Amino acid sequence: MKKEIRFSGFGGQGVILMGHIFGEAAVIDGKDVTLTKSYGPEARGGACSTDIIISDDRVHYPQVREPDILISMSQSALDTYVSELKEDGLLLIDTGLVESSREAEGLHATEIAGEELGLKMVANIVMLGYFTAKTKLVSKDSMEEAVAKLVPEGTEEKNIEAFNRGYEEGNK
Amino acid sequence: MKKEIRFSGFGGQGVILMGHIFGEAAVIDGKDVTLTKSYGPEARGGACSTDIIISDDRVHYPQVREPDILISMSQSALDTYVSELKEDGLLLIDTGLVESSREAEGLHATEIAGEELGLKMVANIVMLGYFTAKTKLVSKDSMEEAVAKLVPEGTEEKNIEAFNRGYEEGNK
Amino acid sequence: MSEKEEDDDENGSGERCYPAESKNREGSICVIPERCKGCGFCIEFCPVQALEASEDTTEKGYRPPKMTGDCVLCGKCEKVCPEFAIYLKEKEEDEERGEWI
Amino acid sequence: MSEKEEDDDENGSGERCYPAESKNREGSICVIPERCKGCGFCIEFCPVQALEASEDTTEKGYRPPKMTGDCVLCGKCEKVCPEFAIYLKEKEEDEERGEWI
Amino acid sequence: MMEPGTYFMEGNTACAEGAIAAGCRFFAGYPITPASEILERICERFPEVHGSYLQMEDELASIASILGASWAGRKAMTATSGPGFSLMMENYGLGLMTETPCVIVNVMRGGPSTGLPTMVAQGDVNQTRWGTHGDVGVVVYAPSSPQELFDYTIKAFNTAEKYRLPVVILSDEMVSHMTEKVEVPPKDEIEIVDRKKPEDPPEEYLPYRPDEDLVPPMANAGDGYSVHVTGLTHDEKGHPSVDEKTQSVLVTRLIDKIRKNADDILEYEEYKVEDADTMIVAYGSVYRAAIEAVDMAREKGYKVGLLRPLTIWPFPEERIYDLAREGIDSFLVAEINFGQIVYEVERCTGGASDTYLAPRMGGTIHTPEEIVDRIEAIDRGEIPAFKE
Amino acid sequence: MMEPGTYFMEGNTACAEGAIAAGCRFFAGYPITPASEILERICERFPEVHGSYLQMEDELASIASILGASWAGRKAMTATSGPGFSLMMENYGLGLMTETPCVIVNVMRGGPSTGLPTMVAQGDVNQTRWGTHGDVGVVVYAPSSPQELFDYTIKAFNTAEKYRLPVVILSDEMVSHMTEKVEVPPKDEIEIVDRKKPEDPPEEYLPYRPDEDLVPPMANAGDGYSVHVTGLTHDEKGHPSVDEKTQSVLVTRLIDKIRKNADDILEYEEYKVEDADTMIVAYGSVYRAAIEAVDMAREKGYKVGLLRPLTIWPFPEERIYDLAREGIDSFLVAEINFGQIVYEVERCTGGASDTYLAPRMGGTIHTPEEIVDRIEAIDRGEIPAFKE
Amino acid sequence: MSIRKSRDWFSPDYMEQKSKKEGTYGLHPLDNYLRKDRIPHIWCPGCGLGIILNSYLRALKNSDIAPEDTAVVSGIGCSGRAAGYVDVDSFHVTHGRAIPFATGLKVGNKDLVTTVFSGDGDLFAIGGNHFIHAARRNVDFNVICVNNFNYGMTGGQAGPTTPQGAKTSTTPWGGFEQPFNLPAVAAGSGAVYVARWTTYHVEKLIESFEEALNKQGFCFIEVLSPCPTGYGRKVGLKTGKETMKYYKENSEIKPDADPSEVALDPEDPESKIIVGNFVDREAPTYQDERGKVFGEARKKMEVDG
Amino acid sequence: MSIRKSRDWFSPDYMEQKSKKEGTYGLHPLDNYLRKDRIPHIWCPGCGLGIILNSYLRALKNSDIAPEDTAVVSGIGCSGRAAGYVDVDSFHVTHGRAIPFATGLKVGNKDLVTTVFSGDGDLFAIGGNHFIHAARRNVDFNVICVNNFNYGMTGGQAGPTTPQGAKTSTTPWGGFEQPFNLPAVAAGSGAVYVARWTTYHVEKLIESFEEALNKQGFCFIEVLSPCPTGYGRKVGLKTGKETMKYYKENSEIKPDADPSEVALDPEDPESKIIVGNFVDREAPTYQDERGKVFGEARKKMEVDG
Ligand SMILES: Cc1ncc(C[n+]2csc(CCOP(=O)(O)OP(=O)(O)O)c2C)c(N)n1
Ligand SMILES: Cc1ncc(C[n+]2csc(CCOP(=O)(O)OP(=O)(O)O)c2C)c(N)n1
Ligand code: SF4
Ligand code: SF4
Ligand code: SF4
Ligand code: SF4
Repeated sequence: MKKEIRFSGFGGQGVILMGHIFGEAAVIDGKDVTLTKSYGPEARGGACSTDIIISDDRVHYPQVREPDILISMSQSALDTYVSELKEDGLLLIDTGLVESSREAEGLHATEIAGEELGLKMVANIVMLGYFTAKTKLVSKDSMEEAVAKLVPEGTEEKNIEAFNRGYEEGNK
Repeated sequence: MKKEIRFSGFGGQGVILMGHIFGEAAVIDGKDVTLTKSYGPEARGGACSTDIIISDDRVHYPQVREPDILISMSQSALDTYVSELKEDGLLLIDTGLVESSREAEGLHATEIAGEELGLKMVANIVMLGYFTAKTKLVSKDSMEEAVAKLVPEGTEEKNIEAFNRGYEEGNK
Repeated sequence: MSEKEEDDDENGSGERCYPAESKNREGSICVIPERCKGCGFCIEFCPVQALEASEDTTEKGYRPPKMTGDCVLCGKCEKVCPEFAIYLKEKEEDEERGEWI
Repeated sequence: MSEKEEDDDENGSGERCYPAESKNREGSICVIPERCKGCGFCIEFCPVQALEASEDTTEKGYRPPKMTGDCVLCGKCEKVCPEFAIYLKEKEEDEERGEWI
Repeated sequence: MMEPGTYFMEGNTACAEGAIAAGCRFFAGYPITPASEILERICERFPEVHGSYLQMEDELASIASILGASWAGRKAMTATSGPGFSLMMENYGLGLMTETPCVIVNVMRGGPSTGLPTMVAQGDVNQTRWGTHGDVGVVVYAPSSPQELFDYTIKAFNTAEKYRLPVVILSDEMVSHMTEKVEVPPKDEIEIVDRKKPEDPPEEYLPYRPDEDLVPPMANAGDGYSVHVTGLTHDEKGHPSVDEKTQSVLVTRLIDKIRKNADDILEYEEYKVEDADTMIVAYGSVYRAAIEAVDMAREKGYKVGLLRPLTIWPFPEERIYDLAREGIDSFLVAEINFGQIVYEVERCTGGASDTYLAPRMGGTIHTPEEIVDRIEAIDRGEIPAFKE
Repeated sequence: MMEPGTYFMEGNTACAEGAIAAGCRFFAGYPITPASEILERICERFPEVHGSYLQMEDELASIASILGASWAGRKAMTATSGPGFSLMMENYGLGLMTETPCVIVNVMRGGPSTGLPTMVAQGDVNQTRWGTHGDVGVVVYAPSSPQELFDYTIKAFNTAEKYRLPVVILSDEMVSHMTEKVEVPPKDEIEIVDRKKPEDPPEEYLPYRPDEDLVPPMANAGDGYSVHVTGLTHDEKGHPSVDEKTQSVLVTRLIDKIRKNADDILEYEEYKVEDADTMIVAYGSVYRAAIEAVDMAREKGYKVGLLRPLTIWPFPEERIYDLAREGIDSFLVAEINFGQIVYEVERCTGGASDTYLAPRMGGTIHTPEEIVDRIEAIDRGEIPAFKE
Repeated sequence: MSIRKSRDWFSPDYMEQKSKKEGTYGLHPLDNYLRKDRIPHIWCPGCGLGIILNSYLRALKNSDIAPEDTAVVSGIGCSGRAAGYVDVDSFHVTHGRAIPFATGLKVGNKDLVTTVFSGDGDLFAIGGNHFIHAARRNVDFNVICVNNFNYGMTGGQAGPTTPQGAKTSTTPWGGFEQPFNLPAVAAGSGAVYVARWTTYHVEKLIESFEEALNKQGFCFIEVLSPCPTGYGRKVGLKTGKETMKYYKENSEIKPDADPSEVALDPEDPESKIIVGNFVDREAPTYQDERGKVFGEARKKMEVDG
Repeated sequence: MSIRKSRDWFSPDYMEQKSKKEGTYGLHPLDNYLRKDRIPHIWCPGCGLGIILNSYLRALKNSDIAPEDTAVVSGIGCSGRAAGYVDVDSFHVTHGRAIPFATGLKVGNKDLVTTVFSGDGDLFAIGGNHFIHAARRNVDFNVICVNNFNYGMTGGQAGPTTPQGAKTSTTPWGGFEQPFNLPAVAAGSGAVYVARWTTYHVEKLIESFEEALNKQGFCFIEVLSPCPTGYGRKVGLKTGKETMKYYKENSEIKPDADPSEVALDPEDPESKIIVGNFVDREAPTYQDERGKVFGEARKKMEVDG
C-alpha cells in the first residue's frame, strides 16, 4: 500500500496540523510516512497545503505529484490543486466552504465545529475524523492518540470530540 | 649580461631605497630589471635586504638565489647573507661597520657621509656611488638621474654629492 | 449607522467610491477591494467612525471597509492603510488646502 | 653623572644589576641588555634621572640604560619598560611594601 | 536527551536532537530560512540539558563563538544556510587551521545570493571544500532524511572530536523540512567520541604534535596547559612561524589528516551495482529520487546502479575509479546545481567512462522520471557527455 | 592618468595605475598585507583624477559599497587578500547575481586562515570559482608581472563592463611586491570598454533581458529607468520570483554568459609546445619559474613545453583536452598549493595523459631547478601520477 | 546610442500619460510611485510596513525631489521588501549590507537622494557595524529603520531590539538580553537627525521623512511597527490593530528628549513609548569633508607642479 | 587517560621549579607570566604595546586569579600579538573576531577570567558590531583596547580612531572622517566599566586592569599607545618617547567624566586628553540573566512533568 495525500486550505485553518496528526498516527501504526510542505515568501495568507506519502514500505521519492486523496478546506485551495488529483482519486471537501465540479465527498466541517461543537477552530479535526473513516488508512485509535498529542494543551477533549463527530459522519 | 645583486643592512639605513635607485637607473638604461624584497612580521628592526636581478634579456625567475654581488651595510646583514654569495662573487661593505673574513672591497661610507658630507643619512648613496663605479652595471648618468628622482625633495643636491663622492672612491 | 450610497465603479477597476462633504470641501473615499487585507486600521482610526467592515468578502476572504457614517475628508484612513487600498479623492482641488491630501 | 658600579652577572644571563638604596630599602635595578630596544622610556620617566643610555650597543645596535644617579627604588622604570628588560630586585622582601613591586 | 522511541519528526528538529544526543551543549546561531527550526528546537531544549544557547548578531559571530566554546571544552554547533555559510568562510578556515572540533550545519537553499530562500538546492557542495582561502582538508556529510540528520549529526560530532576539525553537515531544504519517522536509540547504544586529551604534563605537552593518526591531543582552556592557539602558521608548540618548512609540515598534515584517514571517514552506499553498466551518482534529497529512478530504469531494461556518497568530502574517488575500470560505461550525476560533484566524478573516471550531468537549478528536486528520461536520452545518444 | 612612458613600478602600484587608466573612479578598501599598497596608491592619486576613495570598516562593507558605486555609474574596485576575500564571498555572489560590473583584486598570501601574511601562495584559486554559495560563472585573471598587473587591471574592467560581472584579479604576494619596468601607453592606445546602456525607453526597458551576447544593457541609478535590483531570483523585469523556471533561466544565463563567450574571454599562452611530450602548467608568479624550467629541462634533453592560463576561469579546458589527445604524455602542474588547478587539468585530460603535481605550501615560489627535478623524477617513474 | 533625456519621463505629464495608458489613472494617488504590478505586497494583514511605505511615498511626493533622483536601498527581511515596491531606482541587497551599498551609491552619485529602508535586525543585528560607521562618517543619506521587535521574515526570532523577557521563537522561555535603544546608538554614533515614531503617528512620520529627505547628512528614523505574525502573536498583541491601539495609548511625544533616555521598557507598565524628533543638528557631511581635503590636495599638486 | 590535576602545575612552587630549570629564575619578575621563548617580542622600539602587556601581567599577578583560570583572546594586529606572549591559555583568532570568540569561551566555561586584548582597528573597525553587541549583552569579560590611532600592523593606515586631518598611509592628504569616541561607544552600548588611560599612566593602568579582572560584566579599557612606526612618524611624534611625553603633558585625569564628553580633539591645541575611570556600575551579566530564565524554565518543565 502506498498513497499520496494532500491536505489543503488557507492559512489559519490548521491544515499543516492535519498533516502532522495523520503522519503521527501513521507512525504509530508502523507505516512509513513522509510529510512535506511548501513555503512562499509571504509569512501569511494564500493557499496552503501539506503533502503526505504513506506506505508499507520505505518512502523514497518524497514529493507528492498526483495525490490519491485531496482534502480541500477552501475554494482557492481546491481550485489550485484539483487538477493534480489522480483521475480515480478521492476528493474530500468542507461542503460549506467549497464547491466542486468534480465528484467529491464531504461534510460541512466548519458548521459542525462552530455550531454543534461551539469551536470553529476544530473544523480541521472534524475533517480529519471524516477522512479517517473514509480512507481507513490508519487506525482510529492511533488517530485519537495523535490528536491528543498534537493539539494545544487543554483542548484535547474538545478535539477528540470533534474527531469522533467527523468519524461518525464518515462512517454514515 | 645578467647579474643578481643583493643590497643589505639594517632597517633605517635606506637599503630598500638603494635597490630602487639602482633599478630605476637600470630601466633608464633600457635593461630588464626585477626588484624583490622580503618581509617579516616585524614592522621594524632586524636585517633587511633588497634583491635585484638585472639583465639584457627578460628576467623571468624573479628571485635572487646566489647573488653575484652582495652589498652589506651592517654586520648582521653580512653574517646573514654572505654564505649565499656566489663563490666568485663581489662583496662590497661599509668598512666602518662591517668586518668580513671573506675578501671584500669597500669604503667607510657612514664616516664619509657623516663627517665629510655632514649628513649620516646619505651613507647609502655614498655606497651606491661606490657600487656604480665598481660594477659599471649601469651608467653614471642614469644613476644620477635616478638618485635625483627618488631621494626626498630638497635633498637632491646633497645626495648627488654623496653619490659622486662614493663614485670617486670606487674609481680609485 | 445607515448605509451610504456608493458611486459607480467609474473605471472598471472594481473600486468603490463613497461621496462625502465637509465644510466647503467635496470629495469621496474610494476603496480598491482586491487590495484590502481587512486589517481594520481605517475603521479603527477614522476620527468620526465613518467606516465599517462590509459583509461581503473579497476573493481572499477579507472584508474591506465601506462608508456608513459622515466622513469629514480628513485623510487619516488613506494614510494608515498599509495596502494602498483606500484613498480620498477630492472633487475640486483647492490649492490652499493642499496640505490635507 | 658619575658611573655607578655594576653588580656581577650573577646568573650568566648577561643581565647587569645596579645596587641602590632608598630610605630603609635596599635593592638593585637590573637590566637584561639583549631585551632592550633602546626606547629610552626608563631614562625619560625615572623621577630622579638615575638612568642614562650606555655607550656600548647590543647586538641589534641598541643602547640599554645604565645607572648613573641615585635610584630611589620607585619601580617606574620596570613598569614603563615595554621589553621586560629592566626590573627592580629587592634585597629583602618587605611584606608591607609589597605594593610597589 | 529525548526518551528512546519512534518519533514523527521534522528534519531540522532531528538535527537539533541529534546534536543534543551527541553531547552538544553550546549552540550559537543567527536565524535563516530554511535552518531556523534547528535554532528554535535548541532554544526550547537547552534549559533542560543545561546547554548554552547564544543568538549572535550575525554568522561571523556565530562561528567565532562556537570555536571559542569548543576550546572551553564544549561540544558546539551552529546552523545556517548559503548566505550565512558564505559569511562563515573566514572562520571556517580558522577552525580548520587551529583544529577546533565543532559542527556547522548548512541547510542548502536556492542560490546564488539570496536566490530562492524557501526552496531546495545543492549549490554549496564545492563551497564546503574550496570556500575558504588556502588549502584545507574537510569532512562533509550529506544526509537524506530526518533519521539520517539525527544519526549523522551525532556522527559529525564524533568525527569532529576524533579528527579535530569543524565538520559540515550539508542538508538541504527538502531534507530539513521533511517530517518522517525517526528512531531515537537508547542512550547506551549511541556511540559518543570525545577529543583526545594530552597525557603529557604541561611542560612536555606540544599542542600541535600529532600522534600517529596525525591528530594532536587537545588540551582545553582551563586545563592548565597554557595553550596558544593562532590562525598564523604555527609550529608544534603552537607558536607562529614564518618558516616555509613549518608551513609545509602543518598544512600537509592538515590535509593528510583527512586523506590518510579517509578509509575511516569515507562513507558511501551502493544500490544494484553488480550488473550495472550505468551508475547514477546522487546525494542528499536527490538520492531519494535516484533510488526510485534505478528501479524504474531497470523496469525499462536499463542496467542502472546507484552510488550515493554520504561523505561528500572525502569523496569516494577510488571507488569511482575502480567502477570506471570495471565495466561502468557511464556515470550520470544528478544534482540540484549546474554541475559540481560531476567535475569530481569526471575526473575520477580518468576517461574510462563517460560522465553525464542531470542538472537542476533549484526549486524542487529531480523526479525519478526525469532521471530515467535522461538515461534514455543518453542511451539514444542525444546528450553529449559532460564537458563544461 | 599617468604620463605615458616607462616606469620602474611595484606590482601593487601598477595595479592601482591600471585601474585609474581604465577609468576606475571609485575605490573602497580595507588594509591588508600584501594588498595595502594598492589602497595607498589610490589614496595618493584619487584627488587628481576626481575619484572617490572610501576606507571602509571591513571587507564586507568594501565590496558592498563598490556594488553600490557601480550602480551609480562608477567604475569601482576593491583590493584585498585571502582573509578579506573570504569575507567577501557573500557579496561576490550578490554582484554576480545582480550582474554588477566591478573589479576585485585578491593578492594571495599563505593560507589557510591568517597563515603567512607576508609571503606568497596560490591557495585561493578554486575559491574564486566555488567560494560563494550557489552556482555562478566567473572571470579571473592571473597576471605574472607588474606590467601585466597594469594591463590586466584595465582588461578586468573592460571584461567587467562588457559582461556585467565582478571580475577577479588574482595576484600574489610575489607579483604584487615585485618592482619592474612598466610601460604606460598613451591614453588613446588603451582600449576602454563601457557597459552597454539601454536603447529602449524606460517603459519598455527590461533590465534583465539579455541581448544576443546574453548580457542585458544596464541603466544606472539616476538614469530615469527606475530599475529594481535584487539578489533574489528575478525575472527579466528584475522582480523577485519563486518560480523554478525563472530560476533556471536566470542562473543558466549567468553561467552561459561566461561559457558561451569563453572564446572572447579565455586567454592563455604557450611556450615551446610544438614538439613537447610533457607540458608544465603554471600561472601567476610560478609561471616565471616554469618558463626557465622549460629551457633548463630542454637543455637536459627533455621535450618540455608550457601552458600558462592567463584567465584561470574560464579555464583552457579544450586546449588541454586537445593537447592530451595530440601527444602530450604528461602534464605537470606547478602551483603554490596542495593541488587546485591540477584537478581541473586532470579532468580535462580525460585520462589521455598523466597528470602530476609539483606542490608547494607557500612562502616562496618554486625554483626552476625544483620543477626540472620533478620532471626528471617523473621520467624515472618515481612520482605517482596525481590522484588525491 | 540614443538615450532620451531621462528627466522628461518623470514629468507630471509623462506620469499622467503612463498611468492613463495603463488604465490606472484616477486610482490610488500613490500608484505612480509604486510598482503597481507587484501590489498587493507580500506583507501580512495588519503589518505596519505598508503604512511606513505609504508615509515614505507621501513624503517623497510632498518634497520637491524628482523620483528619478531618488534611490531606495533595502537589506533582507520583510522590511527589506520595501525596495521592491517603490517605483524609483531600488536595491534589495544582502542581509545587513544596505548601508555600505547605499554609501557606494551615494558617494558614487551625489545627486541621488538616497534612503535606506530596512528592518531593525538587518540594520542593527548583522548590519550594526555599518550603521555606526556610516553615522560616524556622516554620509548623506536617510535610514528608515522599521522596528518590529523581532525578525519577521524568518519567523519571529528574537533580535537586538526584542525586549527582555519577551517570548519569541528563539526565546520560548523568555528573552534574557538587553535590547538596544536605537535612537541612542544613532545619536551616539554621529547621526545629525534622529527621530522615533510609531505607525500610529502617520502625520508625524510623513513630516519626519520629509525633513530627512531635505536634510544633508546621516538621518535616522526609527518606526515602531506591528508584526502581528511574528512578534505580536507571542506577546499578546494578536492583531495589527491591537498593536496600533497600544501605540496610540502608550506613546508620549517628547521632542528633543535626550536619546539616551528613550529606551523602551515594556517591563515597566508605567513607562511610555517616547516618540519625537530627538536630534536635528548641522554637521559637515562625509562628502563635504572629503571634498575639502581633496580640493586642497589638488591645489597643492598644481602648486607643486 | 591520566591527566594530572592541572591546578598543581601553576602553584608558586611549580612555577619556581620550572623557571629554575630553565635558568631564568631570578630574572624578570614577570617572566613566569610570559612565553619567554618568544621574548623579545616583535613590537617596534618605542611601541607602547609592551607597556600595556607589562601592566596587564602586573595586574594579573596582583590579583588572586590563578593563571590557569585566565584566558587572553586577541584579534589580528600588532596589538593582537599580545595573546602570543602571555603564558596562559591564549587565542590569536581572526581579525575582528576576538569578542565573539571570547564570548564562546567565557560562556562555555564561566570560570575562565577572560580578557580580550586587541587593537582599536580590530575591535572597532572590522569588529565594531561584535563590540556593541557584547557590551549590550553584558557578557562577563574585559576588553583592553590599544588605541594607537591607526592600523599599525599593516603599515599605518587610517582607521576609525584616526583624528580628522591626520596624515597616514591612506590619508596622504589628510584625513576626512570623524573618529569614534571609544569610551562613549562602550558606555552607550552597555559596558559596566569604562576607562581610558595612556601608556604613560602605568600605575593607573595596572589598577584599572585589576579592577576589571575582579569585576563581573563587560569592562572596557582604552589605552592610548604610541606607534612611532605607523602613526607617530607621520604626525610629527617620531619616537615613542616623544609620544609618551605628549601624553604626560597633555592628559588630564577626570574620573567620572561623562564618556560622551571625552572625545579627543587634536585639532584644538587647547584640548586635553581626558583620562580616568569613567563608568563603574553594577548590572546583571548575560550569564546571570540567562541562568535565571533557564532556571525558571527547568522549574516549569518539572511542574509540567
Ligand atoms: C547572511 C544572512 N543571514 C540570515 C538571513 C536570514 N534573514 C533574512 S531576513 C532576516 C531578519 C529580518 O529581520 P528584520 O531586519 O528585523 O526585518 P523584518 O523581517 O522584521 O522586517 C534574517 C535573519 C539572510 N538572508 N542572510
Ligand atoms: C579580514 C582581514 N582583513 C584585514 C586584515 C589585515 N589586518 C591585519 S591587522 C589590521 C589592523 C590592525 O589594526 P589595529 O587593530 O588597530 O592594531 P595595531 O596593529 O594598530 O595594533 C589589519 C587591517 C586581516 N588580517 N584580516
Ligand atoms: S486600512 Fe486598508 S487594508 Fe486595512 S481594512 Fe482599511 S482599506 Fe483594508
Ligand atoms: S626604580 Fe625609579 S628611581 Fe630607580 S631607576 Fe627606576 S625609575 Fe629611576
Ligand atoms: S511577518 Fe511581521 S513584519 Fe513580516 S509581513 Fe508579516 S507582519 Fe509584517
Ligand atoms: S607598527 Fe606601531 S603598533 Fe606595531 S609594533 Fe610598531 S610601533 Fe607598535
